[in-house]
Amino acid sequence: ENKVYKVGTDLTFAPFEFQNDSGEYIGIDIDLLNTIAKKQNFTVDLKPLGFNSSVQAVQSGQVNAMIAGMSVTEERKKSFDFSNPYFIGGISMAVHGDNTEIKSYDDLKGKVVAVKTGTVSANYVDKIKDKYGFTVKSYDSADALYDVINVGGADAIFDDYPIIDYSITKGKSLKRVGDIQERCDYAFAVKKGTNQELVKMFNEGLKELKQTKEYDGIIAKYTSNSSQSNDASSIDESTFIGLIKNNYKSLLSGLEKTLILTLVSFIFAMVIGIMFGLFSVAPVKPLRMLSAFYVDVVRGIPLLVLAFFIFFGIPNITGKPMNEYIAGIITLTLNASAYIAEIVRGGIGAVPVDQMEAARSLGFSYTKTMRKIVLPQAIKIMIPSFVNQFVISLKDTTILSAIGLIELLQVSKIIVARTLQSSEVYLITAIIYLVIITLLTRLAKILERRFR
Amino acid sequence: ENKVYKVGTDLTFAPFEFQNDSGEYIGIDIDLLNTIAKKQNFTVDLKPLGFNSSVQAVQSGQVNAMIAGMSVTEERKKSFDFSNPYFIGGISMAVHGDNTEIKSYDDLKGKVVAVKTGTVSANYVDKIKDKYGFTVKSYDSADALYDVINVGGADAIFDDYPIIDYSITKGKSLKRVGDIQERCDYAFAVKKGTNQELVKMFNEGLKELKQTKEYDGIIAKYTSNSSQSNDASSIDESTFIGLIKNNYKSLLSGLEKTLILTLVSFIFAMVIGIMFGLFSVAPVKPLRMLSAFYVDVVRGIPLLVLAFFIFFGIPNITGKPMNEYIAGIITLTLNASAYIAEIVRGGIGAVPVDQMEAARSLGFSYTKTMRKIVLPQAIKIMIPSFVNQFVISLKDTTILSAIGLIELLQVSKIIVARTLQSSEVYLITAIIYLVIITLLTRLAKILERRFR
Amino acid sequence: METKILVNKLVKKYGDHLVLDKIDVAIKEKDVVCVIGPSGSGKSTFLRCINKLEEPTSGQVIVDKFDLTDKNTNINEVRQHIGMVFQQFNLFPHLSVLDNITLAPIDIKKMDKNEAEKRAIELLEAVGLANKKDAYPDSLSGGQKQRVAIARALAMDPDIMLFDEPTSALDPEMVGEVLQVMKNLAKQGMTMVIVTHEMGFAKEVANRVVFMDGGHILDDGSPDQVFNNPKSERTANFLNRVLNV
Amino acid sequence: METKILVNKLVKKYGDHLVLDKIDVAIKEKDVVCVIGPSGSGKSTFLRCINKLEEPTSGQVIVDKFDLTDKNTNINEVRQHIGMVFQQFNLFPHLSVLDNITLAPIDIKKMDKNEAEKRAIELLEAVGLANKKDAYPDSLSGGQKQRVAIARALAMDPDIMLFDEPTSALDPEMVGEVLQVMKNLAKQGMTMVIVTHEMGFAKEVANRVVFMDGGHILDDGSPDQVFNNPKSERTANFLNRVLNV
Ligand SMILES: Nc1ncnc2c1ncn2[C@@H]1O[C@H](COP(=O)(O)OP(=O)(O)OP(=O)(O)O)[C@@H](O)[C@H]1O
Ligand SMILES: Nc1ncnc2c1ncn2[C@@H]1O[C@H](COP(=O)(O)OP(=O)(O)OP(=O)(O)O)[C@@H](O)[C@H]1O
Ligand SMILES: [Mg+2]
Ligand SMILES: [Mg+2]
Repeated sequence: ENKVYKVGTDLTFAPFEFQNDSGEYIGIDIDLLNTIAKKQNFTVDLKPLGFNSSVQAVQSGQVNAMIAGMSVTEERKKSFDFSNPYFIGGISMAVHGDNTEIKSYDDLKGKVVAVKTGTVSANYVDKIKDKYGFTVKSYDSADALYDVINVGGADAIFDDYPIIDYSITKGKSLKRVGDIQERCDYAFAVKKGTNQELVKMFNEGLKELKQTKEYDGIIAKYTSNSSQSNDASSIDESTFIGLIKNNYKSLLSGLEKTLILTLVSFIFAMVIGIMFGLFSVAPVKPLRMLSAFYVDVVRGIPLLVLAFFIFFGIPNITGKPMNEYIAGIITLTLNASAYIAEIVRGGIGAVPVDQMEAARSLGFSYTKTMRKIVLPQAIKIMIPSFVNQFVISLKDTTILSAIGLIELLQVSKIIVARTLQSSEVYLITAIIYLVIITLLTRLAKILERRFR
Repeated sequence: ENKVYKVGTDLTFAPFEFQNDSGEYIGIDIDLLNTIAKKQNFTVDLKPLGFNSSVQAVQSGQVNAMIAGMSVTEERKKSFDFSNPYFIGGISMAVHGDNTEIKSYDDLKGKVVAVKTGTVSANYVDKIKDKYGFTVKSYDSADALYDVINVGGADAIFDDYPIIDYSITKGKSLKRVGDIQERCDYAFAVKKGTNQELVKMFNEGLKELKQTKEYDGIIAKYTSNSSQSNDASSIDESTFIGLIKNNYKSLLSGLEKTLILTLVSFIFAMVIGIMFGLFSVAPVKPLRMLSAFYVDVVRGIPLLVLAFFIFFGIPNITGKPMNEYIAGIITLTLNASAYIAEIVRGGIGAVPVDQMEAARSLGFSYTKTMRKIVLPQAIKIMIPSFVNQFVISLKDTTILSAIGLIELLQVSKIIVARTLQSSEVYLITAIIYLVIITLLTRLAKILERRFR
Repeated sequence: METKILVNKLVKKYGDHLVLDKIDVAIKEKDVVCVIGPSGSGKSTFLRCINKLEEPTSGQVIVDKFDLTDKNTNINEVRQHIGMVFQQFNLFPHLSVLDNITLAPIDIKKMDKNEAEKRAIELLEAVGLANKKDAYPDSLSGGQKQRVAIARALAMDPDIMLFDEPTSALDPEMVGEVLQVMKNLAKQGMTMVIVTHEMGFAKEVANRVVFMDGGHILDDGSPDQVFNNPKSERTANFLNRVLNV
Repeated sequence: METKILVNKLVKKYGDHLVLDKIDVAIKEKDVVCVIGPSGSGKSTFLRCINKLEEPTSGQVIVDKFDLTDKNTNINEVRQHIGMVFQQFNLFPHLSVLDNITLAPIDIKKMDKNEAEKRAIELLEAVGLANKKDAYPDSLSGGQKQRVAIARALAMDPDIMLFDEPTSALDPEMVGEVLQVMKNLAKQGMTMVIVTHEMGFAKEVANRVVFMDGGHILDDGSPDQVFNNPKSERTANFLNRVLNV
């Protein structure tokens, strides 16, 4: 029976390790490790702990090894034993695929070069920028970095070359220019003095893979722009249809969350809103004032401010931590309930006073008149407005992505982070919302026509 | 005349260096350096480049030195010459101020300990967690870390002790427990072999400050909870009034930005909205259809999705980078214009057809009737709705903080990041919005009463 | 005969606007009183004070020994004895004709459903609309609506019927049908107070005509006396204008 | 006398609903035609086709030699010769009485402002409202509003005046004032088409009465003939109901 080794890895470092759309970890490191394990008859129990935690986990013996795009340094050699390098990392310059002007670093004079803040590339361009006479722009996110070249905000970027290659496989119009700089070896690592047999198996497996060219296949899968499959799911995400095919499941699940969030908060909001709406037409003045106060306050605070206050502020008052879903539902509920209260008030107000008078003159009490005469008519008037309020709540769920709720828009953000196709993904998202909202709005209009 | 030295520092690393509410850099590093410079007669040209860039800038000779809460390591000694340490860093455990149960690490059994992901503290608790039998929760932001202890989501936290102390000065109910661990020296650094006179001056100045106790004053200012001033502006930000006193200027400037954003986008939206509104009642069917299509599409897409699409997607199409303010204004303009078109349509629809017929029967043409008879009456009906739409746009500006626009809510976020007083700051923000929105809503109601 | 409605120094103000200025009237059983007068003279307000749809500012309204201005009077009970028919019919649009009529008897009087329906159909026959019992108000003409409204009020077996311009929202052709129903009611001895502009009807059916202007009663007497020999010049003036179209 | 309005096989449908069914009428200069008939018979539609507020489905309407059904006719110009007065007055609430009257002459006829105002005041005097020239419509009574509406229509010096139930939204007391103004107009020889339910007025002022029902003209003749000797039984029936209230 195979021996099981726990191996730590990073959470997300494409193309070495990252989640595909089914949530499985794939990438160069993972594929290499799994193939080697098969050849060498051991079993891998993968632990995606993140880079730092993996280092700690190896050192404390919680995992046997780690593979995480880790470069071999003198300092690390003091506490790790490394395998033979399985990949030579480094940084490279890249320009837009259509750029024919920049053929070498010498052509950078007067140009703008973009890098990600705090990376080896950032340090490197800082060193050479005076020599080549270009200016540097720093970006905080990889997404922004790869967008900026696309939209002409920079002439060239510097980044780890495998990441550049991976972006190219994802359909970014880029090409690498110049040599790879600041080369370094990536290797598999175990705690110094332990698990030597594992290192040996890794080395032997790696050698075999290189001989059988399986190694080249794995590298090419993630870094070349050849027509062969570049993803576990073998769908090209650089096209609109590919994107949809590959992500419709996660988008649908995001939509489901959006709908559930909307529905749950809407149900609560109906209860509270109808209550305050009835208060607002009650013959008792304090109730009317209470209702007006509630509605004015809730409608006087922007939804996102309300969300922040609830998510960050309420815990301070109650002393209990707050889950972001609960905070989101409370926010949406409060907000929608104020508008529902107004709908109820408006609906009741739209029933002619005549109706109240006719019923009262027959001897019905106020409450009975409300129940038997006014409300049955008011509800017909309100239903289309309720549907419209549902649409507004649905739209408002997107705002809650700011406090970390995972709904359709957040799912889209996550897909953008992986595919780097921001415009397409957001367009798809916009269309999904548009279709659903249009359908609901049509429904409201039909109901309105029916009930008038 | 004094010699001028360029000194790199970090962007934000309270209490060592951070911006106060006037945007000046203050903190232990900055105060020490400035005081030493005065004593030793040199002039500091401070460059807040961020930690990594400062390291590069020192190495490439662009700055003469750096001071950035930098700890002395063997590796760094290869490329830097360090001054005498001016501070001994390290990590510490802290518990809630009212917690009397946890008096040492031994009391952590079965408890929950929180740390910030990827820090020395995170590595440290990972090492000791089995020994003391606690579980670890990791947070991505300092803000969350300090909130979690407050709301009871964790029993203890581990963090750099100066940061803990700084939080205490900011009014967090915390106390440190146990010794300082993983001590390390913070020092002023120059590139190896250069600027030796600067290091000498720093060392001498530091010695003098320690003798005169000025050193203790500076440290205490940022890390003790004594009644003495703990901030350059000497106002206690842990109280509601202190917070307001200290931040009203930035809040007002945020409010100003919010109002300008709202106003500018509203003016554009009026132009576009009135145009589409007139289209929607035009006797020409294609115009009516165009208007209906525009309104349906814009209202069918949540504002934030629209903002993302414009901010990330439009650049992809036009090939030009997009400024976030322009993206924000476009988003708000599009969104508001659709609602304004509906207001215009509704306003015109609310003028009885009779009026149109009476004017036409006198011989007025369609256009003249619109201009002389229908619009003057419709505008009176629309004005309150315009004010209400202005209120909605004002609320919607908050959503644009998600694409990085600096408006009132974003300003509040920045204040929270500095003061760690989330509930108070968001409450203040909510009240500001509430007051302004209530005033505007009242105005709308008065106008409505006036015009009916 | 017995006094059914006693109005005593009735004053009604809206804010500073004095609408009824110390009205004194006593209406006896089986009286058919037509109230006439120019627009805004307070006719509707007077009528609505009789079943307390308007709260009097001061004075007394006593109906059948119940003092409506007394806080302890159960107004819902008193109203069961006072039917009211409005200018705009005010049928309940979400209920069928039959349900419009039976709702109050079943719900308030706890009448048996079958019995209530039987009575409703009798009433509908009396107003000539038995075939419309399952129709909804929206499908009826104005005259039909008003006749259903009368049947609805009668279903509670009131002692008194109040009418506020029952025919003024009707097409001329339909006015006759409704007035006919009212004539029949009068013949059966119902106590009625009718605000109307139909002078011909007033002459023929009323046993008493009241002319109001500016919140005062300026004339009060038999039709013959008021129409042919009015006490006040204002009355003469008004009648002159209205009759000589 | 000359034919002012010639209506030729006029058909008007709303969807499948036939409202006017091949109407033929010729109205001569100085004719005062009263159109009577039950509700929904198409009277308003007929009137509104004469100045093309409704688009005829087929047939011809020729006013003063202008064929309204011809696409090339400038309808705005023709309408200047046809004044129209509506049931609901339709004054412009944002303009003073004077501006209501002078707007069209100044704006369309390019009349001098002073001249237009002089003429407006003359017209207001004719309808007895010279003192109201600076008032706004909301402050006027129904009868006053309707008289201003007539003055407004007259300010364009029309050859023809159309009235659609001009008194049916008025309080009975105010009906007389408006009818008086119309009588004076008739005396001055204005060509008028009046939809009305005021049979007394029709008898007295019209030289011709038209009875419509179901989109057809069933009777058309002198008042004496139509009222006392109607050709169609439906007319007799209708008159019987309306007159014998
Ligand atoms: N709810 C109210 N608030 C303020 N004023 C009112 C109210 N109801 C009636 N009025 C005023 O009271 C006066 C009398 O009104 P009321 O309706 O009783 O007159 P009316 O004789 O019935 O007139 P009409 O023949 O037009 O129905 C009028 O001046 C009217 O404006
Ligand atoms: N815009 C419209 N759309 C559809 N049907 C209409 C429209 N206007 C009028 N009708 C129908 O045309 C018919 C004739 O209407 P019209 O208004 O001409 O009648 P009328 O004789 O003026 O009645 P009234 O005395 O009630 O004013 C009615 O059945 C009416 O429902
Ligand atoms: Mg009345
Ligand atoms: Mg009509």
